[in-house]
Amino acid sequence: MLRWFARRLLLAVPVVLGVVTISFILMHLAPGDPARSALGEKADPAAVAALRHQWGLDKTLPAQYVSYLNQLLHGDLGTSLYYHTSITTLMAQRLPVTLALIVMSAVLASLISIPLASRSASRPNGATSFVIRLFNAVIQGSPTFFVGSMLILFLGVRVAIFPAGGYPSGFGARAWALVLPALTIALSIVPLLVRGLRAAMIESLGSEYVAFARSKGLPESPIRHRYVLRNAGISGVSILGIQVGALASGALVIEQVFAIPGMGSMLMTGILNRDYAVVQACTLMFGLVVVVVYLVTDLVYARLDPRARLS
Amino acid sequence: MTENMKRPLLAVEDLTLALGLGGEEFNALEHLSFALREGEARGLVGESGSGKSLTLRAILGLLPPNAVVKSGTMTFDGEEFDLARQSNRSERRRIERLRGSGISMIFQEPSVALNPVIPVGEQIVDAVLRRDHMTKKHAREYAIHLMELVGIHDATAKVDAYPFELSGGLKQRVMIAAAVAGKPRLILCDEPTTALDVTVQKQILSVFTHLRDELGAGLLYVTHDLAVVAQLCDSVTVLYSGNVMESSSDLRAVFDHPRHPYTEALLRSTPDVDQIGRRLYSIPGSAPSLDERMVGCPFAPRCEYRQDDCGQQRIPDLSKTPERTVHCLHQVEKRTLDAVLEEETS
Amino acid sequence: MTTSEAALPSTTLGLEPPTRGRGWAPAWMRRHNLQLWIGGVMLGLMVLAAVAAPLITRYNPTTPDALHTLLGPSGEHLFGTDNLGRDVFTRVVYGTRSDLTIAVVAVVAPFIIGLVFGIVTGYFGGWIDTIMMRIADIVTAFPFFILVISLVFILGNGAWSIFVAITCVSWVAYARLVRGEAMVLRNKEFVAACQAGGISPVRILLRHFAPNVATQALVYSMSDIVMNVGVIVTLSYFGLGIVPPTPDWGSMMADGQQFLAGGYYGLTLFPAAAVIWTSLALSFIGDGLAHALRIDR
Amino acid sequence: MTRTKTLRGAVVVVAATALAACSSSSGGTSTSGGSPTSGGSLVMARADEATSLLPSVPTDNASIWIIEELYDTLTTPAQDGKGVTPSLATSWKQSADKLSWTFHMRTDAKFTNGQPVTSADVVFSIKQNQKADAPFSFIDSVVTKMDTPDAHTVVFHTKEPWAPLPADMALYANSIVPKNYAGMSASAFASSPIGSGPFKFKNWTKGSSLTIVKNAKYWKKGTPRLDSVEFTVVPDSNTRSTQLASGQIGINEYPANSSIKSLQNQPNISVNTFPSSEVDYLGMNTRRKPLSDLNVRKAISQAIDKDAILKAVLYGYGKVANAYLSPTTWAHDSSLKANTYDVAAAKATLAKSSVPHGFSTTITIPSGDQNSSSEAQLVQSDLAKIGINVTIKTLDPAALVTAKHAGNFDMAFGLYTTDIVDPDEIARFAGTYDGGVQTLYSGFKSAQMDKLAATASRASDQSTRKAAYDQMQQIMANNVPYVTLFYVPGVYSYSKKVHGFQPGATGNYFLEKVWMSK
Repeated sequence: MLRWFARRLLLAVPVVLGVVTISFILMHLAPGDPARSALGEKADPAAVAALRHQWGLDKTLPAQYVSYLNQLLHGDLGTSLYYHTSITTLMAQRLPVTLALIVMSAVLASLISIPLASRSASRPNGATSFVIRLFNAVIQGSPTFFVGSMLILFLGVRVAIFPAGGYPSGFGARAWALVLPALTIALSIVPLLVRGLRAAMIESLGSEYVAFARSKGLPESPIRHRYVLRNAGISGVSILGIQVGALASGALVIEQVFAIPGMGSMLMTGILNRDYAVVQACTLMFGLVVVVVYLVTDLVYARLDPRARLS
Repeated sequence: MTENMKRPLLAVEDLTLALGLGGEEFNALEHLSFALREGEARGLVGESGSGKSLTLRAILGLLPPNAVVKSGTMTFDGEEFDLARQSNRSERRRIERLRGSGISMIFQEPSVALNPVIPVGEQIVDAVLRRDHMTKKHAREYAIHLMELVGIHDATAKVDAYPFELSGGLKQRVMIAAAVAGKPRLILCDEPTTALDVTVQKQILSVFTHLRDELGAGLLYVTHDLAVVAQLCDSVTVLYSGNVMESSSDLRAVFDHPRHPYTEALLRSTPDVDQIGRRLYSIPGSAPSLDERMVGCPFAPRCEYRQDDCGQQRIPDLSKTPERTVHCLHQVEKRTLDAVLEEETS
Repeated sequence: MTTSEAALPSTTLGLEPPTRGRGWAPAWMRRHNLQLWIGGVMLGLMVLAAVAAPLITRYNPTTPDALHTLLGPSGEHLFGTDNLGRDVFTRVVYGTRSDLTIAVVAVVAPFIIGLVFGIVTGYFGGWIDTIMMRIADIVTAFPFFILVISLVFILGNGAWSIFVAITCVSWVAYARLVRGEAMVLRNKEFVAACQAGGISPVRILLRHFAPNVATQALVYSMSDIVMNVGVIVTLSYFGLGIVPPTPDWGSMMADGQQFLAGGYYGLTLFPAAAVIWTSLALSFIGDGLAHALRIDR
Repeated sequence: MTRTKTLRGAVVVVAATALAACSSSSGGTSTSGGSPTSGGSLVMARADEATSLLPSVPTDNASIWIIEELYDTLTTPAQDGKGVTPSLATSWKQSADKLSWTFHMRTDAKFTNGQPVTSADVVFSIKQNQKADAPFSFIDSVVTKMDTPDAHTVVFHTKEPWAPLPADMALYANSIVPKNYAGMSASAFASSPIGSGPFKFKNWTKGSSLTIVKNAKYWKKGTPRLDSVEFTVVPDSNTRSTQLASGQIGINEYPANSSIKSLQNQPNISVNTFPSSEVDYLGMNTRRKPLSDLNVRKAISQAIDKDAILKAVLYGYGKVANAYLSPTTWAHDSSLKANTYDVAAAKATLAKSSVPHGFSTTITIPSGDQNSSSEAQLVQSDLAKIGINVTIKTLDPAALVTAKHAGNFDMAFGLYTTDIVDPDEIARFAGTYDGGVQTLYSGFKSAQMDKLAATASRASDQSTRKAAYDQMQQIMANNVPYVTLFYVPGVYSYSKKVHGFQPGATGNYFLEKVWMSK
C-alpha cells in the first residue's frame, strides 16, 4: 500500500511540474508589462526599468523560469499589485475558504445524489425516475450563476433561511453562510453524479454478487448498504474526484455571486485588475488543488476497493 | 433415500416463465414440473439456453427484472408458494424467508458472485450473523470452521482475504461455505464447476459428495455434463428449450434406458473413458433461440426419430410410470443405450 | 493522473442486460428513439427561429426604445422589453445566433484535434502514448473554467478568444475518449488482419479507426456543446464574453439580474429558459444518437 | 483632488458611472428615530475593497473613505461641500502678503496610542504627501516650507498666493499621522495604522472585511456613538440588496439604480441620495481623427439624448449636466447653455465637418459594467442616427485605464469627483492639460484655460474667482473635449435602524455622527 502510494506520488511529479510550467507560460503570453501597469502609464521609463529589474523581468525567459521555480520552492507566490501585499499571505486566507467550499459542495452533492440515484435505480422506469431525470437535465442545462441567484432569491430573501451571501466571522456563522453557495456548486455536479451512481447501482443490483447475497438470505437493507451502496460508492468517489475541476470552476463563479472571499474571487479580482501575479498564483493553486484531490481520491479509492492497490 | 412414498422436500409444478426481449415476450420455460425428496440429489441437465439457471432463480425469487412467471407453484417442506405472484410483497417475503436456511444456491462464476470489496470470511457468515445475532468473534470462528469444512486448509489465513486474492477453486469453495452456512435443507447448484479447471472440478465435486454425506442436504444440481450427474446425483431431469424431456427418480434407469431421443442423443455425445475409440455422436443442428420456438416437441427438428405428428401439439407425459416422465410420442423403447453405443463402436 | 475506472463486474447471466444509466429517457421513449426526435424538433425550432429571426419578429435586437422600457410580456412584446426598451423575445431569438453558433463551432476544432491525437496515441501506444497522455493530464489538472477564463484574460474579450480558449482546453476530453476506443479497436482481429495484409497504418487508421471511434466522439460532442453554451454564457455574465450590443443570453441574464429585486423576472428567466431549452434538446439528441448507434450500454 | 473612480466592483459593477441626483431627500437620515443612543455595530457592504490605509498612498474611494474615519485632518469639508470647517485646526489665517497660512491647532487631540497631536506630526504628515511617489503630492507642491512656532501652531509658506490651502488641508492625503509613524516602518504602520480620528483600526481580512472600532478618547466629546463599523466587500449589487433586506448589513453603498424603486417600498429600508461632486462624461480622444474636428465633437454632443440615458440607465437619479463643474461647488455656472439634444442640429453640425456623411469609431467600456454597457448601447444608437457608426469594445477595467492613459481609445465613459471643497483642483483636473490626465485623457490643450485657472487660484476674492471659473466652463462647453453627461448623487440604502448617516459631497461618511436604534 505504501509502495503503491509512493509510486502514485511519483507519477504526479511531472504533472505538478507541467502545471507550474503552464501557469508560468500563460502569464508570459499575457500582453502588457506588469511593471508598467504597476507604476501607471505616466511613470518614468527609468522607474519602470528599475522595477522590471527588481522583478527580474529583464532576464531571459529560462532564467526567469528558474527563479520562478526557486521562488515557489521557498513558498513565495509573488506580490499582488492590487492588494499591495504578499500573495502567499493572501493565499493563506483564501485557499482554506475555497477548499471548505469545495469539500462542502462535494458532501452536499453526495447527500443529494445518493437518495436520488437509489430511488431511480430501484425502479428505473418508474414515474419518480422520470422526474429525477428531467430534474437532472434541467439542472445540467442551467448556468451555475443562474442557479445561485435563484437560490439567493428564494432561500436568502423570500424565505430568509440562509444569509444572502457574504462571509461573516465566527466558525458557525461561516459554515452556515457557505451552505447556499456550496449547494449551488453541488447542484452543478448532481446530474453527473446521479447518472453515474444510478448506473453503478443498477449494475450492482443486477450483479451476481447481489443475487448471491440474497440467496444466502441476507435481508434487503444490508444488501443496499453493504453491497449496492458501497460498490456504487466506489465509482461515486471516482466520479467526485474527477469532478473536482467542475467544483473548482463552480467555486470561481459562485464566490463572485455570493461574495465569498476565496481563491475564485481573488482570481476574478486579479483578472479585472490586471494583477498578473495573482492570476498566475491562483491558476497554479487551482491546478495543484486538483492534482492533490486526484491523489486523495486514489487513496480513498484504494481504501474502498482493495483491487485498486494491485495496479 | 429411495423410498418413493416419502413426501417430496421440493416440488415445482407447471412452471411457465417468459422473458421480455426488445418489447416482446418469449417463453423460456414451459410447464416445467419436477420434485425432489429430502436429501436427494437431482441433476437438472440441458444444453445452455435450456432454462436450467432460470429454474433455479425462479425457485429462490432471484429472477432478472425482465423475467415474468406466467404460472407455476412450488411446494417446499409442505408449504406452497405461488411463483406467479411474486410481485406481491408478502408472497415475495415468504420465499425470501426460505433463503439461506431453507434453500441456498451456489453460482456458476465464483469470480463475479462474490462481492469484490468485502473479505470472504465476512461474506460467508454475514447472513447467518445477522439472523442468529452472533458475536463478531463467534462469526469469525464459524467462518473458519466452514472454510475448513469445504477443504480450505489455511482457513485462518484466508478468512480476511478479498476474493481477488483467491484462486477460482478457492473462491468456489468459499461460495459453497457461504451456501451451507445457514444449514439449508436444499442447495441449488448452478453449474458450479463449469468455470473451473478440470482438476479443480474434481476437487469441488468431492466437496459436494462430502457435504451431502455430512449435512444431509438435498441438491438440485444444474449442469450440462452428464458425467457429473452420474457421479453425484440420484435422479435426473432433462431439459430442452425450456421443456422437460425426460425425468426420473432413478438415475441408473435413465442412463441405461433413455426413452427420450434427446436423452439418448445426449448420452451418445458424452465422452466415456470406458469406451475409448467410440466416435462421439453430435446432435445435428443447434438448439432453437427463444424466438424460434414452435408448437409441439421442441426437439423435433433435430430428432432422428422425428415423425409428422411431433410438431402438432404439446407432448404430454407418456411414461406411464409414476417415477418417470417422458415427453415423447415415439419413445426409444426397443434398444438399450448400450446396444446403440456398441453399434457405433463397431 | 486520472483515477482508475471502477472495475465493476458485469453480469454473466445470458439475458438482456439491465438498462444502464446513460440515457435518461424512459423505456417508452427509447423504444422508438423518441428522444432523438424530440431533441431534434426542439433544436430544429431554435435553429429555425435563429435563421428566420427577421421574419418572426419585427423588432431590431439592438435598437433601444426609450419610450417602452421594462414592459411586461404582452401580445406586442411576447417576453416584454428590457431596460433599454428592446424586445426581449427578439433578443433571445437573435441570441441563439451568437451563442449557439460559437458553441457549435467551438466543438469542431477540439473534435478534430482530439480525434487525431486520440487515434494516434491509442493506435501506436508506447512512448508516444505516454508523452501525449501526460500532456493531456496536465491540461486536465486545471479546472476547465479556470483555464478558459485565464486564457480569455490573455487573449482579450470576444468570440474569437472564447473559441480559442475552449479549443485549447476541451480537446483533451475527445482525445481521451477516442484513445480508449482506439485501444480497444487496436486489439481487434481485423486490425491484425490488415497489418498482416501489409496495409499501411495510415490507411488502417483512416479506413477503420476514424469512422468507428468518431461515433463515440460525436455523441460526446452533444454534451460538449451544452458545456460550451454554459461557458459562453458564464463568460458573458462576467463581462468577458460577447461584446454588447450583440444579443447574448449570458449578458442578458447578467443585465436582467439587477431587475430581479424590482420584480422583473422575465429579463433573467427568458434567456435562462433558452439556455435550458438548448441543453435539454442537445442532451435528448445525445441520448438518442447513443441509442441509435447502439453505444448507450 | 479628484480621481477617477476606476475599479468599481469586480462583477456587477454597480453604480460606477452612474447614479444621479434629483436628490429629493438629501437631508440624510433625520433624528426621527428618537434621541441618539450609543452602542451598536454597523456593517456596511461596499462593492470595492480598500487598497491601503496609509494616507499618502491610495487613490480609490474605498480606501479614502475609511482613512477619513481613522485620521483627522486640519480642516474638514463641510457636509454640503461648499467650504471647510475646523477639525484639528481651530482657526487659520492667511498672512498679509498672502504668501503664508497660519493654522492654530486644538490641544486636546490625541492619537490612539495616547500621544498628543502636535505641529511636528503635521509637518511629518504633509512631508509624506510631498514625496514624489505620492499621487497627491502636487496638491502640497505649493508649500515651500513649514514652521512650527509652538507645539500647536503650524505656518505654511506658499510659492504664490494660494487661496485653496485650507481646503487642501481637508484632503485625506493630508491626514495627520504620528511623527515617524510612531517609530514604525511605513509598511508596518500601514498594517496597524494609528490616527486621532473617531475610530481606530481593529483588523482587516483582505478580500472580505475591515473592522474599525470606537475611539473612546476622541476629542469630539460624545462621539462616535457606534461601537464598531465593519466594511464588507460584496461586489454583486444584488447580493448587497438582499443582505440589507435580510438584515445582515446596515448600509448598502450604491444599490443598483434599477432596484431603488423597489427598495423604497420595503418597510425597513431607507434609500437616500446625497449630493456628490461626481460628474459623468463621455470622453473623446481629440488627438485622433476625426474626433480632432470640433464640429464632429459638437455634433456628437448634440446627438446624444442625455435625458433618455438618464431615465433608462440612471432611473432619473441624477441631473443632465450643463457645465463641467458640478453644482456642489460654488463655482458651478447654472446659467450656462450647453449643447442640447437636437438631432437636426447635430446633422447640420456634422455636415460642416470634415466627415459630413459620418464615420466609424469605437467606444471602449470596462467589462462587466452593465451601466456603461447600457449607456454605450444608447449612445451607439443615438449616433447611428447622424451617420456615426459606433462599435463597442470591452476591456477589463485595469486595461481600460491603461489604454486611456496611453491615449489608446476613441471614446470612453468616465467620471470625476473631488475630495477638496475648493473648486481649484477640480477645475484644473478636468479642464487643463497639465492639471491631471491631459484634460480627462482627451488631449485637449488650451493656454487660455491654464491662465484662467492660475488667476482663479491666486485671487482671494470670490467674485473674481467665480468670473474666471464661469469663463472656463464656457470654454469647455465651446470646445467639447468630452461630453459632460450627468451630475450624479451618492446613493445609499440602509436599514431604518441607522440614523444620522449623511455622507458629504466629497464622499466622507461622517460616521461619528451615526447611531443605531435597537
